[in-house]
Amino acid sequence: MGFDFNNPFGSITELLTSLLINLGLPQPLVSVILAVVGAGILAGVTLTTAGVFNIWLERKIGARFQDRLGPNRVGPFGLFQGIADAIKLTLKEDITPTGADKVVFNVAPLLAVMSVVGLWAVVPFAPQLIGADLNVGVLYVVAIGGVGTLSVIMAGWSSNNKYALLGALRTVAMLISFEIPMVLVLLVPTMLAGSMGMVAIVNGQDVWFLLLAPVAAFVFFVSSLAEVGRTPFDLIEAESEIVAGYNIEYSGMKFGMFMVAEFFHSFTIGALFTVLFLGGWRGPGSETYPILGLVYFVAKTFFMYFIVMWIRYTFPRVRIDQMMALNWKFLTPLALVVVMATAVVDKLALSQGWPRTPVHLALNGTLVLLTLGLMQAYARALRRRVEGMRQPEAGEIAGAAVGPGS
Amino acid sequence: MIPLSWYLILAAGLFTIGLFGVLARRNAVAILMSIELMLNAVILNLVAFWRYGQPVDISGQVFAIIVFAVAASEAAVGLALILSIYRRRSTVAAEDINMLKW
Amino acid sequence: MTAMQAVFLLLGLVTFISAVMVVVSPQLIHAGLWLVLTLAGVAGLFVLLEAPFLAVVQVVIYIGAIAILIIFAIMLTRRMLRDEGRQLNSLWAGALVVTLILYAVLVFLILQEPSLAAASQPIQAESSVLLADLGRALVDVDRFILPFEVASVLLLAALIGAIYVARPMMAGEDRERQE
Amino acid sequence: MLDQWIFVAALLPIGLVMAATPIVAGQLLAPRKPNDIKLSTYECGVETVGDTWVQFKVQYYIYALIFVIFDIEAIFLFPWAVAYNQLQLYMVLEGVLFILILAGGLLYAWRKGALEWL
Repeated sequence: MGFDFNNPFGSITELLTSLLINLGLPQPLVSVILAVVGAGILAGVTLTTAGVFNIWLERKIGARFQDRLGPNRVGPFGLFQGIADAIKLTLKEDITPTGADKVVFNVAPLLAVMSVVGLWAVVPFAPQLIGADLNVGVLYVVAIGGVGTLSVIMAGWSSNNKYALLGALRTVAMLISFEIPMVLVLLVPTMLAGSMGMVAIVNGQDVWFLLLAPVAAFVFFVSSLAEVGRTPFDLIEAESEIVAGYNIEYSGMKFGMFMVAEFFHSFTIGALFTVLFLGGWRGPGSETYPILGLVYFVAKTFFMYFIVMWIRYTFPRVRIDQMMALNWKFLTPLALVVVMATAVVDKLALSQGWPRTPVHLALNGTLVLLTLGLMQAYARALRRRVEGMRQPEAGEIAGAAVGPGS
Repeated sequence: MIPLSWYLILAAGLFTIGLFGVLARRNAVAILMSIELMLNAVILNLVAFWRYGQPVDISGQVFAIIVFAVAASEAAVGLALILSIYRRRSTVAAEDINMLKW
Repeated sequence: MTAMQAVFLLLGLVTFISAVMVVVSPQLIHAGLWLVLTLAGVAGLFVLLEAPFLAVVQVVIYIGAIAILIIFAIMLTRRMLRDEGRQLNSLWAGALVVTLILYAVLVFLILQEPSLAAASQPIQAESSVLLADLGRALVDVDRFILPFEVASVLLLAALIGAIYVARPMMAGEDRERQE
Repeated sequence: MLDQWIFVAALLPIGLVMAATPIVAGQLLAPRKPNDIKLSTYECGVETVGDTWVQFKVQYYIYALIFVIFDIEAIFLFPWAVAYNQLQLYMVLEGVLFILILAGGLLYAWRKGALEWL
């Protein structure tokens, strides 16, 4: 069995499998060992990237957005800043506050990291290079995200602190609210690809789903930004309102784990967006040279990550009532309409033999125009109401001003 | 291979634990949690019978999903009722909730 | 004992013990977290039963939604986060006896039926095919279209009912605040 | 199918261990000099007043409630979406009807003001 350069990842797996079987191990045990090794490599590489490289990248790019230099002391370009941070956090005293529920308090940060690492099991990096090609991949992502919600509520409750609990409740209310448009909009790629498996979704994207369903992509992106708790939705840690949110009592490496989970998560949504809407590893030449597919995937993911950072350093934080209104009165109805319209129009287009891409583009354009029109009408009505309320007020003030003078 | 009876014994265990919770817990929310346990035992039974019966016939899974929907509705309405009673009577102990009894 | 059986026993043990903890743990929040572990164990069993869709649904619905709802309700219905007083009512001993007898009878009946112990898993169709079949079955006029649409009506009724029950409390809250 | 899940079963514990390792390292390396003030609840330098319990708004529960219902709705629709390519138009319309019925619920919640953050 030679090494097939057109299928390097499959070949490596085969080589390892045959090697272990030749050592006299039974087949099931070999697949378990391979899974453990693969999972270890995956978790190690991604967590190190997130913990060391992404934090450096984010600080550096953030600094450039704000016309600063950013970290530049430790190593070339400050590249080892993340390692220095990690060492610092490790050496900090780890305080468990009095009255805390010790077990729950300690398990919460572990669950937070696990929920993000678990997401990578279904991300296809390149042809043949995927942890687990589950045929329920899309829902698996949602399910593992739910574990993250649980870790927030555990952290907030076990800290025995008003602000932590209040912060946790707000965070959970926000996370679950934004899960609705996200889940609904995930129906669109599922429908277009006819499968929930991530590999099938990538294979189905002869035309990127971003072009077929731009509105769905927009809703998914906004709601996953909120899921991560990134600006403009970082109410999770609104210092001015709830001190520091659910992880206020955490210190040392336990806090570090929450931080790593957050950074890692925003990188992960870049990867998920890439897989679901940007064609994953697909690109010119990636079919013949899978290595190229990996390059495409990483490039697209970092591009999306850059956009997340761009948004973070550009927009101010929204208020929680605005945020809930955005979710329940804008994103959720929009997601419902997108799902229904896509389902009906795609079926009609197929039965009438219309070309798929233009039809979907036209549909999405119409949806955008309709939404904008509705919003404009609503804003007009609101303005009229505000003016109507102001009119008598202005008269009173004028009358009052005239009164004493006359 | 795992015999079907193992699943059934486990599901029966979950069901009876839930039943004990319903009969013995004082807190209404705890009773609701026990009911969720019992419903889960039912779902486990349905799925096990589906798998060992005729997996090509999908009806077992359909039943299970419908039970999920029922469980969610039941939890939502039940907890809303408990919250409402708590507001009026400041109690969540099931034996104190006796407005309909006289 | 095969590897599958070992995995089953492990999952079953976790599920069983955490289920017991749900009903005996004195702190309600702990009971809620034990419930989450029980539900996760059952999700693992669904994976073993080769029903991956139901396994993820179990996690999404039960752990991601119902457990959160229950934990919210626990937090809303307590003056303090620490419990005090008895958690079990006066009938608990009788309840224990009844349920133990019931369990013994159930296990006895299951073990009596030899076909249950002998039943083995038939070869299953490709799981993605099953999933598409499930989707088709739900909207097929000859199969489950009625339960499907009735489920949506049930959910609508639950939504309206629960909001209706919970809303007056919000109004009351406002009044309290104004006073 | 099950062999795919082995990877998930391996990855999740590995994720836990990877998170636990630095924490344990911190426990071993970090200084440990607890005192009452350090361990007290963090609250802007003021002594903690009362219990951790605060009167939470029922609104939190209402959001969770609407979330549960719509989560179930999405779950029902996923098999429908997977089978989408094999469905006829009327079957797709049945799914749309399902969504519309629940959209009525959203409308009700909206009209009742259950979506407002008070």
